[in-house]
Amino acid sequence: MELHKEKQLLETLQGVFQLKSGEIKRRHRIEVEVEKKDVVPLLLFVKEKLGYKHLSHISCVDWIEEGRFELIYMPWSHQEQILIMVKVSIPRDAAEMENIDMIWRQANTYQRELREMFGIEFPGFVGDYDFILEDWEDIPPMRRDFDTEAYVKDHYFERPGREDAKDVRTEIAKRSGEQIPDFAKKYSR
Amino acid sequence: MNDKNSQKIVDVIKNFARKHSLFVLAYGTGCGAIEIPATMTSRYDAERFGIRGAATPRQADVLLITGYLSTKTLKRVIRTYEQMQDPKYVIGFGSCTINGGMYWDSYNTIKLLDMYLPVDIYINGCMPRPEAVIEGFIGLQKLIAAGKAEGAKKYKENLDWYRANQKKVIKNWVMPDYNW
Amino acid sequence: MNSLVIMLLIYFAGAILVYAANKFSAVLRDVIVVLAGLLPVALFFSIPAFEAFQFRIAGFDLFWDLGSLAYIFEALVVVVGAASLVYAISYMKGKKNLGYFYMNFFLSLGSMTGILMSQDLISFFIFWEIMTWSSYFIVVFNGYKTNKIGLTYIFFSALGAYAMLTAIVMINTQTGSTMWNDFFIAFAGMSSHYQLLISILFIFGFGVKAAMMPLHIWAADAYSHSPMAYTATFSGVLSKMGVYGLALVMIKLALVSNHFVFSQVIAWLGAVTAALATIYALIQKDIRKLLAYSSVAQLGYIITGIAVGTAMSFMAGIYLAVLHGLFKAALFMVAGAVEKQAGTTDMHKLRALIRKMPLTFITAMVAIIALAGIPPLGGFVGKWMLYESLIGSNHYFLVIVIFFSSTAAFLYAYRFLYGIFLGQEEEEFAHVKEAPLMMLIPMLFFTVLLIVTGTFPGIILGPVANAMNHGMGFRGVQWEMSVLTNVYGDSIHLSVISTIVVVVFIVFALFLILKGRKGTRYVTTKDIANSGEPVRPEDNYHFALDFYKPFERAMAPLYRFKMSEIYGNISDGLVSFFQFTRRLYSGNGQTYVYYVLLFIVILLVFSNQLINR
Amino acid sequence: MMGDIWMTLLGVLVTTLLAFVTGMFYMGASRKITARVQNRVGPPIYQNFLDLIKLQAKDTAIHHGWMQLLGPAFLMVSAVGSLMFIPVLNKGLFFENFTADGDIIFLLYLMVFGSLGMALGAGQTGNPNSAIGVTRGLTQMVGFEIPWVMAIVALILQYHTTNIAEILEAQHRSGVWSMFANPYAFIAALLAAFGMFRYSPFDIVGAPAELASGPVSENGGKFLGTMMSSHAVFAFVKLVLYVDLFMGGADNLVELVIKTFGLYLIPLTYGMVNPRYRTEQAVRYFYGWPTLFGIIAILYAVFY
Repeated sequence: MELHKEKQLLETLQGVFQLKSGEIKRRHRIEVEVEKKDVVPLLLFVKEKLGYKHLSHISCVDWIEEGRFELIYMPWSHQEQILIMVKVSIPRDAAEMENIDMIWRQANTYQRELREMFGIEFPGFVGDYDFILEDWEDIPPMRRDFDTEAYVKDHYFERPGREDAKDVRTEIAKRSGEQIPDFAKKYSR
Repeated sequence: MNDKNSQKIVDVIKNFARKHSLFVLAYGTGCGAIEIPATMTSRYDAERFGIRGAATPRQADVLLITGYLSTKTLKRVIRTYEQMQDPKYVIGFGSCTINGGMYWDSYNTIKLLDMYLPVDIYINGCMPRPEAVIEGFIGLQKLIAAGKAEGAKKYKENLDWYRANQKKVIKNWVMPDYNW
Repeated sequence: MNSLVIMLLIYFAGAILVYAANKFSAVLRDVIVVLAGLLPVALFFSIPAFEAFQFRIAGFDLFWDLGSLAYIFEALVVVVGAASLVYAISYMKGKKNLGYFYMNFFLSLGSMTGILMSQDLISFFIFWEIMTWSSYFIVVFNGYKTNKIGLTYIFFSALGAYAMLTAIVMINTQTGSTMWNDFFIAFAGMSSHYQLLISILFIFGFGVKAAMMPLHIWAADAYSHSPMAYTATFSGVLSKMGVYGLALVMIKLALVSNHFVFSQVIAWLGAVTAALATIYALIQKDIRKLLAYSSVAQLGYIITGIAVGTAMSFMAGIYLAVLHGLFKAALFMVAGAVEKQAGTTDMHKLRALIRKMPLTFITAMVAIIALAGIPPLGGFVGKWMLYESLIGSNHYFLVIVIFFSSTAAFLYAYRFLYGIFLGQEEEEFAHVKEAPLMMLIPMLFFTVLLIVTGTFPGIILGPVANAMNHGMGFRGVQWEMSVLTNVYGDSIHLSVISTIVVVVFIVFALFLILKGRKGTRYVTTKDIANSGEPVRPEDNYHFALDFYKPFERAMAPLYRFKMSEIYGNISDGLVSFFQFTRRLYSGNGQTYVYYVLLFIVILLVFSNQLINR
Repeated sequence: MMGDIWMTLLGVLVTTLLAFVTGMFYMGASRKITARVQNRVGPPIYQNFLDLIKLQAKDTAIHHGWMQLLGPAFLMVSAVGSLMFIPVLNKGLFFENFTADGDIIFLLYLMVFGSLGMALGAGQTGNPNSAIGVTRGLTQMVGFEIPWVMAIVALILQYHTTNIAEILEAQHRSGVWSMFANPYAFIAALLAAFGMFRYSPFDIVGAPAELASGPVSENGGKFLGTMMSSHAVFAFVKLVLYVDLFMGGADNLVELVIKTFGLYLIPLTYGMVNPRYRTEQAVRYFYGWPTLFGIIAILYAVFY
């Protein structure tokens, strides 16, 4: 398959910025990883010079074992039909990232969500505090050290009969004597 | 009118009218709201039982909770319920309101609706089909006719208990008092 | 001594005394204001008939007598004037230059009395000028921001006055007399050019004060920027001097019956004034501005009624003039009370004063019902007579325009009440108290007066019919206390209507209140059904911005038409025209020769036509 | 004398009751017909009575001030008051009430009295939706009043009277209903009636999904019940007025019901197949064809 558009873009980016890594994932999609200081220049560059007008999303992964959050910015170009995944790692204990809602207005919403769900701070970022959770007092719920089940047990009531939370697929199979094939077992808990 | 028998007759008339005239405030939470248009329109036609929509809680008789409630929504639902005028009824709709349903371990949705609001009748299913919804309404009508749909009274009498439960999930409680 | 002269003297002496008393003590000043305001009322209503008064000064005969039409307007002057003065004491408290203010107030009241009693043109014109200047001084009373407004006002007034002066000089050369009556008699014998010119000049002069269509642009700003205590008189009574003059000119000179075009043009101008002023009134955000535009609109009805000139429409016009004086005075007083108590008149800022100022609200509501012409109050009587007379005299498209404006008047009527008194309450206005007693008394007085005149319009119709039968040249004008009859002989019975409306209202109000009172309790306006979201203390969901946006969108073409822009274009055009004429004088002898040649060529081209004539 | 008063009171009561019951049944019928058009069974025809009893039996625990309490009373004044001045049947066949004391121009004004009073009540609730609904309603009123007034002016010019009973008489004398004598006036008035009845496409005032039912959004229980009854009476008032003005009145109640119901079906069926107009579209609609028909009606009445 011809990937010269993607290759060309990757070369351009490598020429301008110091990429920690860069690869073509597949057609329409490349992935680059940069230092924290390079994120805003790179986003500005792709938006203003290369025409990546649309910010699809800002995503976050909690690498609790490595002690970092991985933020993924996803600008998209309607002309080039390419989604760039810009990865950046920030330390988990001092989770702070630069505010980009002046570059893309919609980043406001994503950043509010990140702040609420992961506790990542964006200095200089103004936005209403309560977004989805109201009056949340615990640690941010999307962090992997947040124990959902304990929290639910602690805060909500449970209808008797639902304590075990058994897997439906297995239970039904048990009742009817059906054999679940091995490949299917990994999908049930 | 102070006579006991005539009061009984008035009650019968009132209950008959209440039974056959249910203004539903469809507070469209969760995924169940999509079943309401089907229930109301041509195919299932809930209006033949006197069930029709109401735009604001002031006009409504029935609060229909159509699915899971996040804690943020719960606050608004409680406010809405308290703004409705007596007599008022609550229908819990779908398994999410009964025991959490598929959200049984979600950190942000309540599991048991009847700990926070006095539910008169539950409709189970995920989602209940319009037939089931109408069945639920008819169940409510039977309760009303028998004078047993007294959720509002229960709420009024056990307000402290309900409040304690509500305040357990809603930390920042800034709402007008419920005192009617 | 002659009682007319006494009344005049009271006003003018009051003007001087109050100015002098202000130097000594504020209390003395207020006492004089109240006394000099109320004394003419007592005098006016206690004397059954006024004697004429004649004297000669500087070679001119001056002749003062209160005509039967002038009697109605004089009643309005003394009543509204006295009420405004009483109101002013509380309203103007704490302002500077009060001696000056009251002096001008009394001067304008006195000059209006003078205008109404003048039977000769000289004293009429002198009093007219005093009225103009004294009102001008009050328009600019509120500081230098009002200078431009005052300038527009005095510019138009001066234009009107010069037109009137020209007309008076022409009359004098034609008849050799300065009496109104001689002029009325001699008018029929004048040449048609003179008839046309004099009537146009007079209508121009009076039209300025009556805020008729192309001459109205001063009105909205001047009404809204003078102190409200004076505006009650300014809009309620002073504008009626223009109406009085128009009535004299239109009816006495038989312009209506003999000059069809005249009456049609003026009637249509009145109707267009009403329609356009109404749609401008309903997009205003300042209540004073809203009322000012509404005044212009109401004057439009009055002018139409007078210009159509049948017995009934004339009666409707004068009745509306009197009633407008009453309810607009009450409304401007409400605006003043709100301004005084809440500190603003901006409807984008005001919120829900109904619980703080209930009596003011009742006054506003009654006056607005009268304004909107809703039965059973007085405005309805006037509107009814106007419609019936217009239909009866075959002005069927005029009646549609008038009806449009009167329906659209509901919009600003509601906006006025909602903008000030209804909607969601706001912390900022929590401290607001009911207006002081001295302000409430005149307001409630008007409320009662409006209710009474609505049920028994005969109180006003009687004198009007009297004036029409004796002096205005109508014959056999009938009136009844509370029955109105149109040209087709159909009648409506106002006392029955009032009874039904009041009884049904009370029955259902009792049903709702008595039955609801037991279980009903008051909750604040922040406790609203709002999708469950409790309204936070810092939020306010009051709806004030772009109140009638759909109406504006629907009526967009009408809003593009602005008279002030036309005047702006005219003045720009004049400036460029004068610059062009300046360029003609090039200073070069050759150019002048060309001009002469051009002139000769033009003469030659048109010579045939010129000579054949 | 005493007998007169009792007779008058009886007339008032009977007429109001008739108007109320008929209006309620018409509203029920409208729901039923709408349901049948949409291929539904629909509620029973007496459904509105049940709604009304329920609303009256409901608590009304709160109010936002005394103007809100009085709002429905204003509406009732408008509805019952107008009813008193309209001849229900032809002369001498039914209670005359006060038909001799009012005329049609007066009725025009009395009929807007209620909406303005209701608007004040709605304004006091502090709900922005109420005020928005009111402004839309008033704007729409400025629209439909113009063709309606034109039709009335045409009738007045044609029959040289403003009294409704006299207009009825005149139609009987000439033997032609005015809807045939001046069809343009009838068309103009009918198109205006679409706005007056506030069925779709002119139902922007109380659009439930958009404005949370507009002016009545804070009113439940007794307030809503009283408003509902006044709407029923008012619907009857408007229909009888149209029948009196354009269809030569009625000789008995059956004829009245047939005529009014036939008339009622027109805006109803027109509404069923139409979406909703925005306010300014509605106003422009009324200033289009209806106003043109109004002008033609006036010219026809003058020159014919």
